Amino acid sequence: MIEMALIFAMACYGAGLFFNLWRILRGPQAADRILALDTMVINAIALLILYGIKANTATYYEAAMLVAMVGFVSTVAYCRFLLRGDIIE
Amino acid sequence: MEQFAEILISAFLVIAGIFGLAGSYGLVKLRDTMQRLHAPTKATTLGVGGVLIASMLYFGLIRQSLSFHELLISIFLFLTAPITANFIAKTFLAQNVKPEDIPETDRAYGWAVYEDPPGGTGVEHEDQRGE
Amino acid sequence: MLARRLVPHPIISVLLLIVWIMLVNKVTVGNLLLGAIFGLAVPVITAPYWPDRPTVHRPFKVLEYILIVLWDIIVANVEVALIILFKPNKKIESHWINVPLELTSAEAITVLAGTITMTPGTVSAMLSADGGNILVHCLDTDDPDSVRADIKQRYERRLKEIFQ
Amino acid sequence: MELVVASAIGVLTAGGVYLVLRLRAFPVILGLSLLSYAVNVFIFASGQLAVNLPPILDKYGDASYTDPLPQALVLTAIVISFGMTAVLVMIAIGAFLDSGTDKVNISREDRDVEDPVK
Amino acid sequence: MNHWIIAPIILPALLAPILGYVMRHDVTIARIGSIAGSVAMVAIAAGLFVTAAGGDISVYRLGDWPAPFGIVLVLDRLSALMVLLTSVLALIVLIHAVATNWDAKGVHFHALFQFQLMGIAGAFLTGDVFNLFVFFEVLLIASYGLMIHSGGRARMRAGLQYVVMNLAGSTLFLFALGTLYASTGTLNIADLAVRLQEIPVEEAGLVRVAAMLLMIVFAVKAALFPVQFWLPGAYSNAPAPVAALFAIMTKVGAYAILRIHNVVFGPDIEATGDMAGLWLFAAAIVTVAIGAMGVLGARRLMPLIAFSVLGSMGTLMLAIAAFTPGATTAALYYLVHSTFAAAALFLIADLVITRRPGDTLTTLPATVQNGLFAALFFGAAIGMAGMPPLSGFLGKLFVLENLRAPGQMAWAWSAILIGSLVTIVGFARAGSALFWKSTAFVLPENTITESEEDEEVPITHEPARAWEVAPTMAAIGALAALSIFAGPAARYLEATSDQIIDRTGYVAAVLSNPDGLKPYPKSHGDEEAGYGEDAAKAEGHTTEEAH
Amino acid sequence: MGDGSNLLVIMALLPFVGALVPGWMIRAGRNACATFTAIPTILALVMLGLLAPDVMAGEVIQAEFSWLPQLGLSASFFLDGLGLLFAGMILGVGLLIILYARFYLSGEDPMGQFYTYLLLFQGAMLGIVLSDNILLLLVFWELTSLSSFLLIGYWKHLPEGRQGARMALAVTGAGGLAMIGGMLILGNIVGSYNLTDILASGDLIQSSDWYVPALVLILLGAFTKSAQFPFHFWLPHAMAAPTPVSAYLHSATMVKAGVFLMARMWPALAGTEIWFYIVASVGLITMVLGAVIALFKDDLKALLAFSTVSHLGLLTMLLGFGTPAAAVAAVFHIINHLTFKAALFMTAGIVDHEAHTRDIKRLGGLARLMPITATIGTIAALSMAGIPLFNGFLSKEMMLEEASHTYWFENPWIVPALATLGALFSVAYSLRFIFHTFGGPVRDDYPHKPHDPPFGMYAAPALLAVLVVLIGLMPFLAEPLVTVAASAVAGEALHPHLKIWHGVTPALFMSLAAIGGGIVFLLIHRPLDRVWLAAPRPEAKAIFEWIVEKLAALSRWITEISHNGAISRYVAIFTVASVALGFAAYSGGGVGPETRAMLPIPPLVGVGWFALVCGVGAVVVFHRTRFRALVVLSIIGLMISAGFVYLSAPDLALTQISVETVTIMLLLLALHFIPKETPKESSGLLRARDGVIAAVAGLGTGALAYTFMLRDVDTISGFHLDNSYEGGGGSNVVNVILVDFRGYDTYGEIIVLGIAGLIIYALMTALLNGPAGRKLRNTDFTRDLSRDRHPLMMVVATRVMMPIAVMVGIYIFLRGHNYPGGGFVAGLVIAIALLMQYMASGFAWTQMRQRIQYHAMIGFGVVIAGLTGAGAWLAGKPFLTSAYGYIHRPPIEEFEWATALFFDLGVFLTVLGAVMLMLYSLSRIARYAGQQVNLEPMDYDPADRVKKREGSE
Ligand code: NA
Ligand code: NA
Repeated sequence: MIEMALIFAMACYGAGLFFNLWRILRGPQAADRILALDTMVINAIALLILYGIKANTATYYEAAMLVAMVGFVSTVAYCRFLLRGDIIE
Repeated sequence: MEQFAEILISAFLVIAGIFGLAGSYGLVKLRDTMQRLHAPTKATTLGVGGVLIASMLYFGLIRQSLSFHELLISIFLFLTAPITANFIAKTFLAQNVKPEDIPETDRAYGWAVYEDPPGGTGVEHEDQRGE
Repeated sequence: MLARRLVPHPIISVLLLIVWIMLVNKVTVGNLLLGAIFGLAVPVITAPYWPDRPTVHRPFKVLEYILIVLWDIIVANVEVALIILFKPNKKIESHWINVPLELTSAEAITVLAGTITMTPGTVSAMLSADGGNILVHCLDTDDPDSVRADIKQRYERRLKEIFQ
Repeated sequence: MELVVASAIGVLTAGGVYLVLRLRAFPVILGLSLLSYAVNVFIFASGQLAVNLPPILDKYGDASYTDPLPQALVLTAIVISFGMTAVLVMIAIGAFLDSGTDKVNISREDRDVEDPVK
Repeated sequence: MNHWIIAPIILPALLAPILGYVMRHDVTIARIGSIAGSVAMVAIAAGLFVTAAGGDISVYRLGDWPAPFGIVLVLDRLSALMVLLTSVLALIVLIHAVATNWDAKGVHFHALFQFQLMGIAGAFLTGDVFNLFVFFEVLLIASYGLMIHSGGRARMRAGLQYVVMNLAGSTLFLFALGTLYASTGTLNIADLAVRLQEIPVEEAGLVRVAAMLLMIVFAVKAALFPVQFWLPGAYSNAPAPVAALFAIMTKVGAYAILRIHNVVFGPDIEATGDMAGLWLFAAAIVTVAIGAMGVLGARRLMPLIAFSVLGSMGTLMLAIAAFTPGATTAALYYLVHSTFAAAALFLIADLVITRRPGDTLTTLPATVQNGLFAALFFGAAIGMAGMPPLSGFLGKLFVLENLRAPGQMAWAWSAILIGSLVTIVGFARAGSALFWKSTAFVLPENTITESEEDEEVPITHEPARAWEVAPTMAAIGALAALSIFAGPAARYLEATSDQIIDRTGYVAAVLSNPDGLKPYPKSHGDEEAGYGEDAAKAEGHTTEEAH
Repeated sequence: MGDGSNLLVIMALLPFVGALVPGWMIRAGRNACATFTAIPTILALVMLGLLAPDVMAGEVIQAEFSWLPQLGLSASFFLDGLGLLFAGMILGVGLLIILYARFYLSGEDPMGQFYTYLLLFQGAMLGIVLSDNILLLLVFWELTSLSSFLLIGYWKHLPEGRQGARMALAVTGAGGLAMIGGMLILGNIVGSYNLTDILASGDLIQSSDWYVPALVLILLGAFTKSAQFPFHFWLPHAMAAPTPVSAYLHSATMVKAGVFLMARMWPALAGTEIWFYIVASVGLITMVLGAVIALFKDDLKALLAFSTVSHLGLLTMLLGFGTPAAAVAAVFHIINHLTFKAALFMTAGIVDHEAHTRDIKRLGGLARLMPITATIGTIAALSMAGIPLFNGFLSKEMMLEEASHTYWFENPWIVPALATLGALFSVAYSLRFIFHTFGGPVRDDYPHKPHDPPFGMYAAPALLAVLVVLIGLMPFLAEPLVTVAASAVAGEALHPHLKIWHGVTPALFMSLAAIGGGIVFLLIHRPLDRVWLAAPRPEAKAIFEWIVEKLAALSRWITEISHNGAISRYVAIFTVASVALGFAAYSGGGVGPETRAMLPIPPLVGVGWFALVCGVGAVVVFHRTRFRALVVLSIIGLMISAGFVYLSAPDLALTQISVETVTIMLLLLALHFIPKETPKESSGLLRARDGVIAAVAGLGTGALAYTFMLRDVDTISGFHLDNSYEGGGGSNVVNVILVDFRGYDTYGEIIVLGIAGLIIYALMTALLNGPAGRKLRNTDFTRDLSRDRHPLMMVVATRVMMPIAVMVGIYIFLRGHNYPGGGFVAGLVIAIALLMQYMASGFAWTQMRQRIQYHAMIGFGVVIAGLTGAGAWLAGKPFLTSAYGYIHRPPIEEFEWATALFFDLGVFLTVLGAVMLMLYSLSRIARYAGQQVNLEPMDYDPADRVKKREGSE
């Protein structure tokens, strides 16, 4: 049963990746692209965790954690670039 | 018990999947940038939350190895999601929206994107005065 | 004063101990000890970046607030998911809402803004230049004023109790 | 899976080469980044592709593992190319600030005409 | 185990951070430290040279891991020679840089310089192809820093190109290494040599690609056609003393081909055959031509020298491409010679062009000490052009003498001899314009001041002090010494060349792991023993660790 | 080796040692300089005198030293009759020239330099004639080219001097290089480069297939050096040199080197038909041509120069005849030409020196004003004309005699007729030299009133004139020398008899015809001259310079077109070459059968692949909008990291994702300073070309990877898996490889990072101090869309996240040895955390609270890693040998330590320091560019509002 649910969840997030990708490529606003990229990162985290459950290992958990951390930082950096030009003024 | 755990975990996974998909779908479906901003920051957060809880439960109940480091990722996401949304919103506002198009603050100071904070924006650095 | 220098943020230290345990994912005496050491040491390193530590007056109020927010988040997600999935775009009526603040603590304002973003159909878009207002974007409402009142009542009031 | 990885390497290489052949420093840097992705995956692939066999020894089991050596090589390569990219970026800034152009090609005029800083 | 083997790497690696981070505020202390380090480096290199001269190949197993699993350093005659050459050249260049105050024109010169030495020494000593890549990168990145030292418009843009080209080269290096590992499963040079012997040509497609790509990578470093384009721009825009140091950098490429394409992909290896030799030969011919034409056609002194370096690399590669003991000996002789010749030219160029507005070969008033500079330039130029009495002439004869194979001789001889002539004419024209014509030339009063103001590099009219001239003289002196002591030098180089070509000896030395190494092999594979204990194993039969 | 050998070697080296003297003695004055310069030459002459008796007795003195035996090059000298003759000439005339030059050179000329070059030349020349090894001979041969280059260009301010020097160098240099080829072939035929061996192997050489190439190449050397047609043109232009140089090099010695070489190689090369037809023909043509041109030269030195060309042709022709008698004639004429031609050059020099012109048309009547000079000049010129009783007559008679019975392609007339014609012109120009310079009435329009010079100046030519007469009257005096020399040339004992009267021979009539015709030509010189001037004829110098200029221009064109600074094209060529050669290499081999089945492709992997491909496509498509390209770049990094996770490489994923982030930061920081858009400037064609190259490269790498992924090989990593835990003390094999098995790579890698940090810092400093600094200050880079720089929310969130992130960093660091993680990732995590802090509160504010200097951090990192590695030395183990162990001490149940951890600490510090130093440098540039600096952690703290309100109340 868990297997089925996992596949369902993965399919959902996999489909989500397509939507994110669409929005990143499409825009139209820079904000849209950043937003979509940020969402893609979060979806990727979910997929990593799902994959960890499927593979029955906790080894990939750190990757998810790191992705969460750096995803945030790069989103802020992208925004700051657009807002201020210099990201660490 | 095992059965119950499986049902519980599966439920979380399915719910998480639905929310995750909804969030990403909203990104495509909704009309303008500010609306789209609502979708992922909420749906995805709960989606990932569901996944994380499912993972905790899975390792705790099925694998019998109590796991709570998933919580850390949740903390991270909960801490960062509003900031991210805030920045993206400001980016959108700064690039696309004039101050007239949004409500006024009705106070001495206007919105942060358009107006300097009390006391200005810092001082000159020694570098600029030449070496 | 020395205690303040050595343990600049007791709450953070406790939080870090918890974080450590979460990281190593195994509760042992050794890990607790190590976590405690790092929990004490790390804030000393990072203390310069957090000069004025906030004071939290009512710990139980914090718990109450967290629970309320968690519940609201779940509700928010369902609501937004429904709007996204089923409501035609044309019928979605978005609004900008100016929320004047009584909170003056930076931490409190941040928590409030975060709460707004995480809860039903609202995103806090920005503050005013002096931190006295929050600009909120509401995804779909026909009564912006009630949303504002809700925010002030449900969250700001509680945060005021906690932080001031 | 091998086809996926190989085609990814090919696509990354092609994109990288195309951008490296552009005329401005920035796309060239982007291209080099793509090339560096490509080559990292390439080296990684020189071991065996394996799913869920990370080379983290299980003290108690007798599991099989993927080839760890290419991974270590890729790590070294990633770090080195990061350092290189950083230097390249900085030199690109320097070249732009000094000469007022971010063209990578140096034309005859650039060499002969010594235009003072504007 | 002889710990001195790693000293040429560790010494600068520890000195450089201290220079860069502790002594960065005091140029005098940094100079003392840097020069002291370089002197020590020469001493160590000389010691290693003596050690290796006996003919034993010493292996240093880093981390106490047996080859081919860990990384080894290999000290043989070739690596000892290259390290000694590097350290002597470095000392000469360093003194020049200090005496002419080049080092103070930007920050971190000495740290980068020492790191550069570390990288070069590391590349020469390593016995592992991936480690070779790593040290290539170390020496390259340090060279980027030195190349753009003190900045300036033209230098910055040329530096950008230099970096881009080398990054492309490094990427190809990695592609080659990936292919090599995928097709052989090892990275150790000796182990590669063993495994290559086993690969039949019908299954050698992948290793052949690896061999070829590696050759291109090394050719980029050695500036061979068609990947030589970067060199003139880079060398002519680098600070001249740095360009002088770079004389050894092209040799790194030459060294790598000498090493890898003899030991691993030697011409007698069935899998790769004489593939490398054929392509190298053709490329070298064109390179000689390009170098000569560049010298003849140059409008500026620095590119002229850079092109002469190209030409010398072509000549060197012609000798290397023959892959015979005699030609290899000649190549080594020419390698040593051309290193000092290029350095001497760049150093004298520096003395001259810092005293005149730019390095164009148009006529400008003579600089101070015109006669002295002319004499030094003459010496360096005849060294590079291969005229007696300096070592270039002997080197050229040596190379020609050893390129007699049918199909090879006509091309190689024509290229080298005609190339020499064109180079001689080019140098004569340049020298005549710079040092002779200038004596009859007086610039109108107002023009000189105007052009000086625009210059990014201030011009000095001070006569060069003894210390400033000494390094150039030392480099030319090295050419003279190499000529006078050609016999003893060639004896060592002959032995070196024999050692290079004797793959068996190299493999035996590297793969014979003495007892007492750390990991007590829980043997890898089904065969009981670990890896080749002795020559017998290395020499011929398989090391099939069938898994 | 006997005493003679030692003496020989010392003699050969003396001029080189002597060359050190003048530069030093010039400080003591010009007389001292000249005197001391003469001493080495005198000493050498004395030594030659000591050796001469043995040589005259038929002995050959030899000396040999090993030089470069691997090449067959040895420092071997020998002195035989030919060598004795030439050595005597070189040293004897050299001494006279030193004397003459002392008076000739003016006070402004740097005399020290002159004598140095002269002695260098003398040494080189002496080396040529004494070498017993043809490679050694080549060394000296090229040295004469070089030293003559310096001597011709001695007056460097004169364009003719510079051009003449370059032309001489180019022509003789070219010949020299050809000769190198010839000599190397010759040596290969014989199996030895020893001249003695070669001279003994004439038959072997002449029967070899390689004889003709060797001969032609060697003759090229000889002809260019001796100014034989068609290489004769350089010699007259070398006359721009000071007259002592012309007299020494271009009459007496250097130009004779070619003749010497032909004489020297005579036993080995001469006697064949091809030798005859090449050498004799070239000599004959040169002789006639030189003589004709000489008649029409108005410059005394040019006249003499072409006369020299003609006489060299004569000598060449004689050697070409290949008969012993011709050899005798050649040797004798060498001596005679030396005496009269050197005297004539010096005479011309005296005239020039006194009258300040060498133009015959402006001279005349000098016999009355400078009788001594006129006498000397007349004697020498009559000898040159071949008038009886002077020595020139004797050898010319011998030449004509030989010519008279030489058949050229079976024609008996051509050679004698042309030889007579040459002699005729020789008479004509010689007489013109006499009569148009010294004869006629005294003029009143000399540029300078001429007088006879001081004794020192005419002593040398006078001595030579005496010799001219002496030999002319008593030829038997020269007989012994001619005998030994000619015997050496012929390689057999000859017994010539030199006499004045040979009886009534064809030569006598030819001689008379020449004299008579010569007088007639002189008489009709004026109309002839007009015809000559009117006739179109190629100007050799112009042609030569045109060729060189065109070649230089062509070279420049090719060079600049190919090295035009277009790095894009360089890289394109590099890529194409790599793919093409890689493919060529591949097709020479094959691949074995596939040994591995493909892994399945789960749908999710397909999605990731699709996203990756889209990402790459988007980066390419968007690359002009730079920011957008950066955003999509993130997709690629994310997908690759996910791929690494999926394919069992968690360490790679961690590293990739964190490096990716820092890289994006760097690019964003950089983008702040550079244009935000890339203009569209490459043409469609160019884009298509690049597209094709890119596609081919992509196909190549993809196919390569695909090929090897399906084929297993046996790798060494089994050992790493087996020994990681027991030998390296860690269960994360990748990490153990990084810090232990291949820790040395990692050591290099962190040094790369450290250097990167340094370079960026250095570059920043250079930029700010250079013109870019000025520019920066005047440019506003700020986009400044938003007025809030350090928003409160970000600041607060960061305050909470910072410590957590640091904690994560510590965790990742500590576990790296056993689980994914390690120093590198930890360093990046902390760096990213700090970055977050910088973004939140700004660089200035954060930096103020920063206690550790990044420079120091890098330094510590590198040093700690290095010292950890070196620590193994204490245990007598090699660098980087690790140790590890376990501590069991409650309550910490099992704490594992490994020295590798310290090494990893070094990695950590270096990474952190380097990244932060990079950011610091970039931020410093921004601040320099007129950016405001914040003193508070956030733009505005609302709490201040309360405080202010309370304060005001
Ligand atoms: Na493979
Ligand atoms: Na690492």
